Amino acid sequence: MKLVLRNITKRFGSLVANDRISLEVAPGEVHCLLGENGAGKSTLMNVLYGLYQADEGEIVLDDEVQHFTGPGDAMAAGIGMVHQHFMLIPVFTVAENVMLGNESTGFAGTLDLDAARARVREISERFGFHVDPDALVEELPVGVQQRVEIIKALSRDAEVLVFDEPTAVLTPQETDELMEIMRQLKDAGKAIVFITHKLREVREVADKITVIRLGKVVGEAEPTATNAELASLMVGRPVELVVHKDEPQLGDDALVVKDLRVRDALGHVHLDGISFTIRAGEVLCVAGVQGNGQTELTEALLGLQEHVEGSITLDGKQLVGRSVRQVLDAGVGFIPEDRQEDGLVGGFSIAENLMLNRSFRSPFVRRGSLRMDALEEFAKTKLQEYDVRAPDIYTHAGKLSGGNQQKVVVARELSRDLRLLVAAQPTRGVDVGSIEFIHKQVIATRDRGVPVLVVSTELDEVVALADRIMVVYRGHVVGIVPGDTPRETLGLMMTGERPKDVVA
Amino acid sequence: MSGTDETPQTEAEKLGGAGPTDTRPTGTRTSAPEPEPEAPSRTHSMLREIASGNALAGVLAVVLAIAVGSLMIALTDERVRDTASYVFARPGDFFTATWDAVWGAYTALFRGAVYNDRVDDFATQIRPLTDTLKFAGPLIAAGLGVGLAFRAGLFNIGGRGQMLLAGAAAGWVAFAFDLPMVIHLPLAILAGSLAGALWAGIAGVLKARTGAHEVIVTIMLNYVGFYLVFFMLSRQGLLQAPGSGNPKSSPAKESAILPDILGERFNLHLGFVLALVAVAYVWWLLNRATLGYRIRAVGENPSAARAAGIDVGRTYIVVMLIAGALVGLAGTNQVLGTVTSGVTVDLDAGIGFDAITVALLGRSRPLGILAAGLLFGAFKAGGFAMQASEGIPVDIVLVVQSLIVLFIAAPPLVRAIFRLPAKEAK
Amino acid sequence: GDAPEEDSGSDSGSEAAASDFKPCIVSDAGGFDDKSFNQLGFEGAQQAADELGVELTPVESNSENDYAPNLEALVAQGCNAIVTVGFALSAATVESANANPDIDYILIDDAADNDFDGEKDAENIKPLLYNTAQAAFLAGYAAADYTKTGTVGTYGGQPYPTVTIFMDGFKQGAEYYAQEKGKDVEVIGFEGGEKGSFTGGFEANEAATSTARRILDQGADVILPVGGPIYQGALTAIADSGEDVALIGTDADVFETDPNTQDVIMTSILKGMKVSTYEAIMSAGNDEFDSEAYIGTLENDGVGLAPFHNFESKVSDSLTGELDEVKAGIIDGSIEVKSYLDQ
Amino acid sequence: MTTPGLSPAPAPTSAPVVDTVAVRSLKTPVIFGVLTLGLALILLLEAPSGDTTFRLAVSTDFASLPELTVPAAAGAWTLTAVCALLTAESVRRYLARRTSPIWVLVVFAVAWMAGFLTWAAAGETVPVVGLLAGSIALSVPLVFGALGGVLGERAGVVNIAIDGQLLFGAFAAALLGSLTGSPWVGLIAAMVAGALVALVLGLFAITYFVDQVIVGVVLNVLVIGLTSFLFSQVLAPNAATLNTPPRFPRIPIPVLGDIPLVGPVFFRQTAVVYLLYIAVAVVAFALYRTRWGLRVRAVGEHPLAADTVGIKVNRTRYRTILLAGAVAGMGGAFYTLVSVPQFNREMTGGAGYIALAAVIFGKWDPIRATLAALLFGFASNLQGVLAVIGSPVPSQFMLMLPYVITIFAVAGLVGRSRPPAADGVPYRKE
Ligand SMILES: Nc1ncnc2c1ncn2[C@@H]1O[C@H](COP(=O)(O)OP(=O)(O)OP(=O)(O)O)[C@@H](O)[C@H]1O
Ligand SMILES: Nc1ncnc2c1ncn2[C@@H]1O[C@H](COP(=O)(O)OP(=O)(O)OP(=O)(O)O)[C@@H](O)[C@H]1O
Ligand SMILES: [Mg+2]
Ligand SMILES: [Mg+2]
Repeated sequence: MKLVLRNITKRFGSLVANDRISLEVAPGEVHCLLGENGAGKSTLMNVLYGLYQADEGEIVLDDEVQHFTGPGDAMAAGIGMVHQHFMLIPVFTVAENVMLGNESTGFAGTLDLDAARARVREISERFGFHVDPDALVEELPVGVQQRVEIIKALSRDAEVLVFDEPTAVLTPQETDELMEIMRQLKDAGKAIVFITHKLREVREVADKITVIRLGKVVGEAEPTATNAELASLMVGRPVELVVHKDEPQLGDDALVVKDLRVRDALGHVHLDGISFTIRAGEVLCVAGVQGNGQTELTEALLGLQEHVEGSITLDGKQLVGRSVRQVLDAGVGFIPEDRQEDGLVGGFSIAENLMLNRSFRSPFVRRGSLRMDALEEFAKTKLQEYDVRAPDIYTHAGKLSGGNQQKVVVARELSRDLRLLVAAQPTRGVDVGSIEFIHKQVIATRDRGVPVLVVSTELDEVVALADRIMVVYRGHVVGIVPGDTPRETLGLMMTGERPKDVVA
Repeated sequence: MSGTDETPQTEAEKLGGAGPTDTRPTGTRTSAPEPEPEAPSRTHSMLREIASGNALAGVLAVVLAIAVGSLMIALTDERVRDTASYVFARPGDFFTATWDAVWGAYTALFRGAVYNDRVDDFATQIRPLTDTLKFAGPLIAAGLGVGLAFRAGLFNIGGRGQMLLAGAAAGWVAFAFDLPMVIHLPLAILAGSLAGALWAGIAGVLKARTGAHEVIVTIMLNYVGFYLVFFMLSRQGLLQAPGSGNPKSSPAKESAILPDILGERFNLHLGFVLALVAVAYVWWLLNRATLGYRIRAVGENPSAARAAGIDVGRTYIVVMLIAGALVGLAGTNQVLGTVTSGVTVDLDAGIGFDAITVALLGRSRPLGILAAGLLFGAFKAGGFAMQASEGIPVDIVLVVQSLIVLFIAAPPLVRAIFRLPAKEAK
Repeated sequence: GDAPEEDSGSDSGSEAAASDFKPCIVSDAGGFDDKSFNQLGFEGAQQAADELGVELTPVESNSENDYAPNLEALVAQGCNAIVTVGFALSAATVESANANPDIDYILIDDAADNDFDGEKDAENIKPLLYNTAQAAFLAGYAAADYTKTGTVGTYGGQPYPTVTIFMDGFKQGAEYYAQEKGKDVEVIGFEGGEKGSFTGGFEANEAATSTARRILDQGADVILPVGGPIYQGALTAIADSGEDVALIGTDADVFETDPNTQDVIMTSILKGMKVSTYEAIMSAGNDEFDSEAYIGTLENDGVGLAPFHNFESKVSDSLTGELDEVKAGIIDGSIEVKSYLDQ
Repeated sequence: MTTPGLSPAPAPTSAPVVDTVAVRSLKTPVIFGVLTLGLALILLLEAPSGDTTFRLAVSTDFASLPELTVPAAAGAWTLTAVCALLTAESVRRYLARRTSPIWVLVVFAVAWMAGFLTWAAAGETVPVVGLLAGSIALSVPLVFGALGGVLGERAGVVNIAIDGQLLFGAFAAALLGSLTGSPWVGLIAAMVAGALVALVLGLFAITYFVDQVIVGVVLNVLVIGLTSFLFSQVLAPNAATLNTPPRFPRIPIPVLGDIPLVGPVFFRQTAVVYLLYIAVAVVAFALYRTRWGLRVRAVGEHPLAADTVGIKVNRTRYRTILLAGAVAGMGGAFYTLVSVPQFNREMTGGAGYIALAAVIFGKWDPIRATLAALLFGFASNLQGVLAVIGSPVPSQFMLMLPYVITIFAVAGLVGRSRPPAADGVPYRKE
């Protein structure tokens, strides 16, 4: 099925999210959409999918103009979408998710779950997925959830498939598998729209590339274009893609973790026997597929986990058994994995967010009351220093773009007197320009002699920042390797295997 | 109000307060960043509110609620119904009757709440206004208690129980001791607030320690508190007045009674001033104090608060203690100021529940609660006159009050009803 | 419809005709439709007002907070006689009475003695009190005579003295009978003091029904619900049980006031609130108000037992005669009936 | 609270489990211990004397079970000993890092209750049938209300307006029942009235995004004001024509109604109660087994995801809360068409809030919420039964009992519970 978007315009109030965008995707073709955060990619796809109604322009499928009033129409017309944020219901099983909205029913509307299971199995087999139709979605690793999304789209016989940033949460291996799946789908004659920030992936599968900036199409590119070309097209200026860093100036052992074991309230052990050391002025990157205990590790360091055994010492001080406040007071800075969940209070102003973990004593507190002047002063400085794009310091953090939200968190954490920085996925969902900035800040922190622990599922990031790399798999350390270890080796280690030739 | 209070929010967000079942972090609701083109400064945004028609919508909400109330008055008025039977024969009668019924009701309400033009001396003329303030006092104090809990994401439906316990404690101190006023009165107030705080604190502790939902616990504590106070009032040696068989305590001693602030001729007592002090305190707490900052952080996003070293459970307990003390102040106000003839199980007078509406209408902001409390106080004071002179049950006031809250919360609806243009998108 | 004659205006006419006497009444939190003292007081006052050709101004309270403001509103309306119903209004009445010595106050069910010195706290209040224990004693006696299962039961709304006084007298009467006649009679639902079965309120609701049902479950075949409309619960419980159970009404002759009860009502314990309120208002209207406390007893017919109506044939033939004897005994003091009013 | 635009899916938090160890929780042993000690204490303080009789049959049974008579002191102490043994068992399990299985809980609950009853009713007879049947009667509006609450919240609309729905239902049932003389018309009127309240809830909460808690609370007040106003202005003055609804008669079900113990408890009830059984079964089945239920739950968990598969979120929510309102309205009819044939102001006495508690207590599951409501009904009725047979406890404490039990249950047994993810969050597009 051939898809044509003609002059699509979509406004949110006075913001023009899509400005006369046109696009053509032929069957058997992968069309990449590139663009910074907030460029309007998802909006365009949501228009195509019937979630939004375009203010102007038309959608044409096989020469027929479509009028979608909702996703139901779009699906019926053969459009399937794998959403940037998965549209799965966590407490439903795979089969229930797949059948939702398209249910086969028996007597009096009773669900025919068997039919749904069969459908899941059938599609799984066709594309070599391994998905248990009866598994609860919330218990599945992200990669598998992604497949469920794909199954969902395919189970409705979609001919046009949209993948909106599907690789953001995948491991290299999973990404490779997804690329393979896309190729299969392409061979099966589907028209595919693929949205990503990752230039390597673009060049791997794209047949055509369209770059969007600020709601407009700013150019088309060939898959052969260089990273630098693509990046500057996206951002509108030249971008440095590598972080320049000097050799680390290593100090003493600062953070020493020994035999760490973490379990949750239900008794599930998520981390076992974790031991590592970070020296002052060193970046240790924790690499691994998402959900192999990284979250628990950072939370245990912060005192956010309740059931922790083993020992964590920072400059000789024991942190296990301390409250979060005591850990913070010991000089630990924390950039949480999910900034909206753990990092920011959306309804607070930027200024208030900048004092979030300093609500107990100076500089912003004096005898139980807030020192508003000091805070405002501080916030104004940081807004400039960290290039947070916001009207003023009173703007609610929730209203900022992801990248700017992240900069607020980074600004807050780095402006404290740190003895350890724990940064979990510091650049997740952040655009190229902001990534560059944040990476520089992390390295600068290291260079001030602070030990840094970075958790990342992006190998690019790991390689860019790490002095040493610790790979975790299923709650155990697979190995700790030098920062220049080849990607292939790391990818392999992330599957739990430890190549013989790696050095610890 | 502080800078953070003033940044523009969506209509629904303004009304503060998290759902009772809202135990999830609220962080996700901020996901789609919405660019904010203009720089909101403090006075600026207020001006814009008025200009953008929000204030107009507020006024229209009140008009609408009063219109519905009028309709009910007219529909159930006998003369209106009689004249309606021959409305085509002589429509004048019908309209006069309707007008009389509605006009009579609202003027009576006004006379009872603000200014009585039927008497001659000035003091008696403005007496209704002082009554309004008297009724507003406990509504404001209890509204603050509910509103503060809202700000921490807790729904305190336990106003009734907290008021009862507070009233019982304050009443006990007030009749059981003989002390000079400078000691006696503060002591009684303190005892009341403390009892309210402890009673609410139970819900806070259970929430923090076991995760028990505060909505359930506070509802249940209302009943438990009621029967507990009832029991104590029925026992000689506990609270029951010596020699009496009724569930009622001895009256408060003179030295523990909140003095009238405008002299004997008015009923307005110090309780209203205490409520104003409470408003100032809560304003300071929420906008200037670190504790209030933490409370708001916990209310807005508990998981971020936790990651920032704030002990969420402890904050819940502290909030419930303060909220209970504030609600307790309302109970104290009742037994030491409004009905000093002794503690009874009826002392909460529905204020515990009215406080929820007051807090909602006041958007959980101290000054908003003050305004809402005054409005509801006026309704209460006026309701008596309306019943006595027009025979209209005071229940109509409940209807009008709740409609005001509803309509104010939904300006688009009001605009649609009055066919105003939709608010221009920013 | 047709329009009535112009200017037939009855209200302006009556207003002109009437004196400037303005009787008013405040209910307690139960409201005037409580099928109990508020209602009876209201009816008595209404009747007096009608006879005097004046208009009665009634106001209802929803809580104790409303008493004082309601009284103030009535004073402001220019009332000259105000009936306040229930012990709960006692304090507010005293306060208002002391502030307005020219107004006559009639307080139902309370002695207006809030400092318990045995003296009324305001001169211009006329307390109306009823020693219903005496009448309830007769009812208890009758119930004990009537019961076939040997179990009679009672329950109340809330353990207030004005409620338990019925239960207390009823129990004493039944026990007196048992002792005199050597019949095994058990009274359930009341143990003295505040111990007993209470619905927790004065509303006809499921609590009233289920409380009655529990009493029937214990085998009672005579039941005395005390507290306004809660007898409705007993009615449904009796209907559901499918058994032969006799109901005893309170306050007014329920046989008359609620025809739905006629099949099951055995008798009612009369509390002469309507008459005494009526008389008090009449005397106030005729400038003969005296503020002497009134205590209704068997002797002055302020309390009493209603006729058996449909149960005439079901009760034993000798019962009426025996009741007369007991009544005489109570009046002359040879039979002692204890109640909170003795204290 | 609002979710502007496209919100991300709840982040997957699960990490693979390396190992699972048993979690020790002191809760059970502590609660058992406290309760056992409490029982022993009251036995010591007020030693029971005489026999306690448990009557298992009612006089209308055709085959009656014998009465069970136990010597009060011996019986109560034996049962206390059983409780102590079970406490010891739970301590042992705690030390062995194992959780106490459900049978321990059940046996403990029964033994404790029996022990308490034996003590409280010493020298008296406990009418077991009446105790249980009365519990059901007291639970009926609560169960209907809780079902309405579960339905609404499962669709993502917090239904605090249950109390208003009950009350308006009761009012409409009384009015229409009186006017037509038919309880069935009254019942339908109650359902319509409940749905009407739900419609207003929907209008504000779904269409105008007003905080659902606000709307719910305020609607309750509105309905109280409205019904009280109409009651004093219209119903009370014309009580004979407007406020004397007919009652539903009791209809014993043949055969089932004759089963000893079970029959009189469950199957000699009114049509409303039989409708309740059906409602619970249908809601439970429909919510988990039908297309309708799948969609309702989807809309309550993740409305955007539901939207992306073509489900009309707000339409589904409206439909569900209207249904929820109708169900709660049926519960309201119970007040005026079964309990007592007349309407009174504020006659629900806050039952809607108790139903709300049952919803949360029952973890948003229809069956569990029903059980929670039944527990509440049982506690209330136990209180009443003990008051009638004359318990040694002051009546105020007996009246307190159901509420205290609920607090204990919520704090001790339920703990943190997870509502539907989008509960209370209005869905707005763009
Ligand atoms: N529902 C909405 N209401 C108002 N503005 C919106 C809405 N959805 C998106 N926007 C705005 O439209 C612009 C385009 O957003 P969109 O989500 O399409 O960006 P994107 O290119 O997909 O970015 P990302 O890479 O972060 O996914 C952004 O400025 C965003 O804030
Ligand atoms: N981690 C926390 N989370 C929430 N509230 C807290 C926390 N720590 C302290 N508080 C509360 O904040 C209030 C004031 O705390 P503050 O930090 O000013 O006290 P402090 O004397 O500095 O404490 P510390 O002795 O621990 O440093 C108290 O009510 C206290 O209970
Ligand atoms: Mg996007
Ligand atoms: Mg005296």
